[in-house]
Amino acid sequence: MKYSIFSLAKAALSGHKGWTRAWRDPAPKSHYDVIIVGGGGHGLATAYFLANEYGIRNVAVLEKGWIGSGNAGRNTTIIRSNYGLPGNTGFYEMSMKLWERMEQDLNYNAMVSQRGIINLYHSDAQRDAFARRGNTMRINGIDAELLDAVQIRKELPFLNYDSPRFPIMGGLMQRRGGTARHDAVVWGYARAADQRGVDIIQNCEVTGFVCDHNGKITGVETSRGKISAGKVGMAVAGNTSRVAAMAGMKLPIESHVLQAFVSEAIKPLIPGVITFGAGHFYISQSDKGGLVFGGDLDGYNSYAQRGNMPVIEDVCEGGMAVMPMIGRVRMLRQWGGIMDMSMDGTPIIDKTPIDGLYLNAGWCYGGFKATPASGLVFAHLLARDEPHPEAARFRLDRFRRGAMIDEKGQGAQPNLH
Amino acid sequence: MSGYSQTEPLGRTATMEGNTNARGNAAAATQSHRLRSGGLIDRKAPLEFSFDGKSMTGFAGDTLASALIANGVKLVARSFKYHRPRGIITAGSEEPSALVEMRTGARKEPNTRATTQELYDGLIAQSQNRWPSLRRDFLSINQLFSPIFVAGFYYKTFMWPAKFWEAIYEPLIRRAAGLGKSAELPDPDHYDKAWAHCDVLVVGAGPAGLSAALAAGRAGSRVILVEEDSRLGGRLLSDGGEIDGMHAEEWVRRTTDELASLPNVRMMVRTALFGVYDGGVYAALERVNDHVPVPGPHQVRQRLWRIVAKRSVVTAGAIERPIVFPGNDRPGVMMASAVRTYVNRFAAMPGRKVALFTNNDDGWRTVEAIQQAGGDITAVIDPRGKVPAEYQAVAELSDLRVLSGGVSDVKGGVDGVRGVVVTDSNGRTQQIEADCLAVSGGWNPNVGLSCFHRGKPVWRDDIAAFIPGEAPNGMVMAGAARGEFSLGACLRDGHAAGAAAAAQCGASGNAGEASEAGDEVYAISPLWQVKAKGKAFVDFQHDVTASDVTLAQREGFESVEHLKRYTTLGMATDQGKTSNITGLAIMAEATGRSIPQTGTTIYRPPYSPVAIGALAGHHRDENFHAWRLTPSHHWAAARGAVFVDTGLWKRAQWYPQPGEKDWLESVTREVLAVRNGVGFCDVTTLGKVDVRGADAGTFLDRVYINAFSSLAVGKARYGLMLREDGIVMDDGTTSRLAEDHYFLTTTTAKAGPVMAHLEFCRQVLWPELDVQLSSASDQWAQFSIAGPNTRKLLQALVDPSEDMSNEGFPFMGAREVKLRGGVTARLFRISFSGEIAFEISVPARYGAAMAENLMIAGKPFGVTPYGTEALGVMRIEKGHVAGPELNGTTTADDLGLGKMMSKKKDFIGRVMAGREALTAPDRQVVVGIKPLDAKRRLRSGAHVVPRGAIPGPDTDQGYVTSVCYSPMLQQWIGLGLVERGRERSGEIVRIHDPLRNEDYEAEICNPVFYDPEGVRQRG
Amino acid sequence: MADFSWNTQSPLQRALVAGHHGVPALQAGVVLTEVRNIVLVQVMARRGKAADTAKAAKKLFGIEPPNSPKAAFGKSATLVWSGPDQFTVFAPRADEASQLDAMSKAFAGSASLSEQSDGRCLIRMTGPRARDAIAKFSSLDLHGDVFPVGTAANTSVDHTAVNLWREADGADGQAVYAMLVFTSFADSLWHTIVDSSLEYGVDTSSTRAA
Amino acid sequence: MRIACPFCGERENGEFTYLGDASPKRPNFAADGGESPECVEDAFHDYVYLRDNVAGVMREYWYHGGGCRSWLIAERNTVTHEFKSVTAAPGVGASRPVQAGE
Repeated sequence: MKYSIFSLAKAALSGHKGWTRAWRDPAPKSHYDVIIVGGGGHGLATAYFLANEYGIRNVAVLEKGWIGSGNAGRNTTIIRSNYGLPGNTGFYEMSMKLWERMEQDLNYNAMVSQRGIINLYHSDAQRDAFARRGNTMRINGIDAELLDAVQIRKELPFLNYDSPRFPIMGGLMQRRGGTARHDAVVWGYARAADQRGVDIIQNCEVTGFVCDHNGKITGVETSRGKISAGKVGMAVAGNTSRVAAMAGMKLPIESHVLQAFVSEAIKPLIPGVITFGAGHFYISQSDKGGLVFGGDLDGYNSYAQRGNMPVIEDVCEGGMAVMPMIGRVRMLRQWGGIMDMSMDGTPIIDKTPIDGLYLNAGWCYGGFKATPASGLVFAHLLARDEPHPEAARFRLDRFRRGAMIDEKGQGAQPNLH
Repeated sequence: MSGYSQTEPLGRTATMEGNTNARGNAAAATQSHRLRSGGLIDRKAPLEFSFDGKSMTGFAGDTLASALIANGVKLVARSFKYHRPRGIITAGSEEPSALVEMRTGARKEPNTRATTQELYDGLIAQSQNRWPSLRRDFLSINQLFSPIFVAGFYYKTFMWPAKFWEAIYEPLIRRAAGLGKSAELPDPDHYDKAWAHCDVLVVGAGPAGLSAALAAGRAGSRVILVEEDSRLGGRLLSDGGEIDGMHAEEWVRRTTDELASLPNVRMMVRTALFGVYDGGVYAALERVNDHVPVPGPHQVRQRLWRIVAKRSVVTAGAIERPIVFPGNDRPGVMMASAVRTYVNRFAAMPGRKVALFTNNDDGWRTVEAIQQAGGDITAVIDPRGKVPAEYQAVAELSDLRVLSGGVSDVKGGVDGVRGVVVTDSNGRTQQIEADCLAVSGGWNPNVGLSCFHRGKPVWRDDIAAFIPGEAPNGMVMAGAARGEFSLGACLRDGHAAGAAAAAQCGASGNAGEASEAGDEVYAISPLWQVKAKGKAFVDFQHDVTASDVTLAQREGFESVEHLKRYTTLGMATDQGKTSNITGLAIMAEATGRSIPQTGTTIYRPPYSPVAIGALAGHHRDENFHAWRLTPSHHWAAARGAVFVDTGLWKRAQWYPQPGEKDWLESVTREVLAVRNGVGFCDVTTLGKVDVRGADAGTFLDRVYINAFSSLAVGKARYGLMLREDGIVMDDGTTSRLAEDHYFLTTTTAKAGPVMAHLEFCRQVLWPELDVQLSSASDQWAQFSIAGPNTRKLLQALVDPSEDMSNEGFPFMGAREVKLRGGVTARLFRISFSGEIAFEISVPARYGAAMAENLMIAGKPFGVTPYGTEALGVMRIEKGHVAGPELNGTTTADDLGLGKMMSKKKDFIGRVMAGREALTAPDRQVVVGIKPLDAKRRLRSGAHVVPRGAIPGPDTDQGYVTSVCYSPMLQQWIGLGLVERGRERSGEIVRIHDPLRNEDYEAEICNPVFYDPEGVRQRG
Repeated sequence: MADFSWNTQSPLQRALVAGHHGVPALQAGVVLTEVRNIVLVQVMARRGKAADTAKAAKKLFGIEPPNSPKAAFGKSATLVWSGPDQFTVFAPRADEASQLDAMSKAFAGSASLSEQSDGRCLIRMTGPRARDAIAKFSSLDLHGDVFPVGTAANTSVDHTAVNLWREADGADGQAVYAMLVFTSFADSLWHTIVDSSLEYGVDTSSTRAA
Repeated sequence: MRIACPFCGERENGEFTYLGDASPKRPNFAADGGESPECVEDAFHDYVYLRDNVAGVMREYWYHGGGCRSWLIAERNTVTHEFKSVTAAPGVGASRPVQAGE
């Protein structure tokens, strides 16, 4: 059923009894042309693009729990394309363009809201680094503005401009940046993929890979039986190493915990996304009214999906430093996600050395904003067996070649990215 | 909660009027629903407060909620989505509905639960989420659209036209959403954080918690007892009872007294435990001064506690759950236990005619409570159809009207409940007159804290509730929190858990015996929902109805997590304390699964919301991070230096002189003073490491790309360190002061990481080497002295016996010298500025004196103190790389330092530096950049594209990393990283800076702009 | 040319304002003292020379250096554990050069020395509420049973390293804590300590080590 | 999180910094240098970049930089955050290890 105000009004007349499942609940078939392991945003988007752009519809998405139960459902919902290095710049801008038409593509309101994102700077050195990045964006056709403190004060008068520590000197603004409703992205892709014939199979955990005598992967073992496949794509960021280990692969990835926080709902206070780099703090306000905020990784390998007090305090200290009016607003919930931290802070989308197995991984804490583009380029790779031009630098062998894409310049130290 | 029988009434006959003293009489005038006697309130201490501008009075001991009830106020809030009128539902921190804006101005605080806010004199509260007033709320119009505003409706609409979302739909939604308004001014209050340590942490001071604390305390372990309420006692304060043959109140007093007498027990009230972290770290919030208008001098508003406990006993009680039926959100529909709390603890009667709707025996206690307080209980609706044996006598004696069936509607509006419609099993309905409906759907043990480490609660059929599953390490649950509901069981369970925890911590004292009380029966027949026409609420705050839950199920959102996310059930400020279990029970019924099969959503901290200010504590404004000062800081400040934060350091950036119109003029003056005379700059912030031991030289050979074992004693050398991935990590000058002693310096920014790296090399990679490392960063005040007159200045400063000639102290020399006046310094002849220069170190205590003495010694030569800006200008003029070039992606060769890499030895990063992409000929390397127009200001961050090319991803060849106005060249110059830059010296390129609307041409040149032969520094 | 005068300056030159601060009280809850004129030397045993180092220390100071987080109090010096096989010598400054010289000789061949007299600032904290104040900036458990006189700890305050040890109780029976903080952080940490103490009332002063 | 430093006792994790997996061993350049440069690069590539990243007990480096400045090797469960053991790195203090490079 097409979603619109009219269908909604019509359904209201019958007490909304007429709505059907947003996506089917099929039993797994014995064979698919492509199996995507992982029913998060990336896996579902990949399936959608396979069906919609590349005409491959005999596709299954296998999810061990409920779709969106990983990082798709526990991120801070920021979308942006303010990257500075070749490889990232074009890719994230392609993603941004896909965000901008997502509702119409999917017939689902994912509440893509381009209220702007600003990265504050507090020193000449930070300003220069942002200027370099902003110019890269502009050269690549991406919107960016370098604002000084006077200009920012007009838009965000509530910030702590006169702080004796790290006073705000300006910021790099991307007005097309913003937020989207994370769960709705998952559901929207699921529904659209399902409508195009994709089987979304929940509560189906992959427990192993099936190989032929040449070592080519020909299917997967799951908690709901063996399923054969022409190709298998992994989109299980957070758990990439665990799944890859079933295929005997060791990857340049560590799993780390990143915590996030939401406050009680309050009336509109903050217009867009604000990032306080000197203080490990970023914040936005959801449509429901909660302040959504976060900061740095806890810093240790973890699959626990929860973190500890030092980072919670560090984040709130950053918040109070830059925005002391939130002192009496209460933190309502905190949670943790498992970040697939790659060794250079940049994703990996590539064929693996194992025939038939494809990898979409290493999203660090930036996977949400990449969801549409990740789906598109991974679908391209699976369909064509060659990288999409916008993902050509996200190769697995870049570490061997020395062609890292290291935006933060921290080297092979994932907890510093 | 503890479901024991109330054998002793609190002993009051009640009329809702009357009071004694003078102010009290005036006070009582507003308190139409205050009982004449009883309650734990101080009638001698009347308090004035206002709600929505209306003045009222209450008493010390009241909460805002109890005071509002005493004043007959029913309508206190509007709901989130439909703006339905709402009242007070509970008497605790689980309150979903009665949220208010507290205080005013910068202290305005949204979403405060009236049920936990203690009353104080002068309290000001406002209702929220309504306009223009609580009674006449414009957005209650939303109720008309409620057929459309079902769960998830917004995902299905607001899509056309695309541009309308940000422009129209979203702003409307955002304005309508949210609850209270937060202050838009900095929070004027202070917060701090503290640590506490104990063996046994007891959470919750009801009968089980008090028993646990007493047992553990008597046994001799270190105990901390935290209680979120302002008083100890838990449900005993509301339901009384008899323990060890005495009134509950008396038992609480005696127990509290004994606990207070034990030096190993610490009791903390107004302290809510909200989080459980790894290794036995618990987080709690103490509301130190929320019960007064403004914190006193030097007092904090709230304090965050990190409690480290070997064991914890969680006796957090249980939460009574509502029943879902049409109209169950009308102001005046209240949890039965809350009714008893208001009547017994606060002497406030929630209604003149109270009806009771219960599916369990415990709810029946409300009958006695109301009757003993002199109230009117109009009917009891119990779907089980008969009076529990225990209450038979009460029912008969008072000729109680008992109805089977369920409540199918509640009549009323903004003024609250007017009547209750009951439908029996045959579908017959009747209406009962009532202005308050007490509801009990049974009790949910408060399992939250036990689930914070992903432990899954376990279903218990006999009590129709979840009890804790696997709790975090070191934690046990006891009493009602684990489904032991009778008073006797709570006392025994708490005692046993406290004694066991103490024993596990090694306490050997006698824990004593558990107190005794009766074990009354708790019989329940689960009833989640009365199906009838009308809006029946599951989540009161978020307006999630029973039909929203079934709609979610129809659309495939069957997982409880999908249910939660799709309907927002349980995501309100109460985190679903009163709604989650009910919601999933309705989902279970809709899907035909059992409740345990359906499962619960993940429980997430904090247990109750925590002010962000408290989590930040002391760390805001100037205390955001610690600061570091150099020894000459105050000296520089006295001379008017402008400081800049560099990491944690405060560094003098420049020293403005009278008449200088901007920083550039000051900096230019400082540079010229150095280049033409002499100047000095405090460089204490550089990291300094003493490297000692027989193998110190070998060690440095392995961490630097160049050799140090071959360095002669008395000499300094510039060194470059790589990370293991072949990228430059840091640089600095290292001197050999003795055979087995090197003095290593790092950049200011990398001092900490380099020290950790060196220790890693020493302790992990090469444990066989005899090397000792110690940070000497703070021991030495270090100054750079530069300029052609440096030697003259030094000759005035050092002891005449020191040979300061070019031969006696050659370039890159390093040794101790005696200064006039007896102080010994370390002197290093190294130059960042390109002039004759020395760095001089003295013990930090002499740092300020050194600055002053440099002024004196240099006075004849026009000595000038300079700051980090002038330092930066001179290093750019000399093409020295610094932070902007050492950006974590550049190789030694990129920086023009590739030749330093030794081929004779292994060193950190050597192998990985040889990878193809890191040695590719088209890498961006450091060059000099000079605008063709000498007046043109060059800016860092501008990009470099070939002359005549259209800027784009394929023509973007690099960028400007560092710039300055060069007083020597009298134009702006810069360093940049440019593709194949070294081959392109002399090429004209386009400098493209769209961010700043600038586009101009510049020449690529040798990065050493000034004195490229290096004559001056060696002179 | 005349000699220069080399006045010394404490890192608390500005921060320390002697007197009573915070809540007025007859008896201050916290008493804070900067201890000036100290000699501090970090002694780090050479590879395989831990035993020799201990022997040399015993010979020079008459006491065994601690090999666990403890402070050993000798006649001429206090030896505070500061890491595995290393300790810090703390002594009142008398004839600094000869004090250092004696140590250099005593530990020649067995340990590396790093002079830190100017690298750290020594702050002494006592008073009936001292532990409550310390609990606001330190995560250590200072309960008397687990942190008796002579216990030492290397720990962090405001994300910076601090050596803390418990000296002999004061004449009033109150516990006395000594804290060595990095010189450059001293101004900042002093503010933190004072802020933590204001609600109890705090007396501040400086004294010469004795 | 609390980490039991073998020297200082149990401390808050804010005093420590984390490096990562302690299993990969730095290739010995001199020994491996006899082989082709590609082999040496491969060995270093694996050492610098590849990780088992186990969900379970892992050996890892922690630095007690906010305490005694010892590098420690912990066995910790990455799923539960429980520590099984914490021991000193071989070169901590002045002890002489049996063998270089262990």
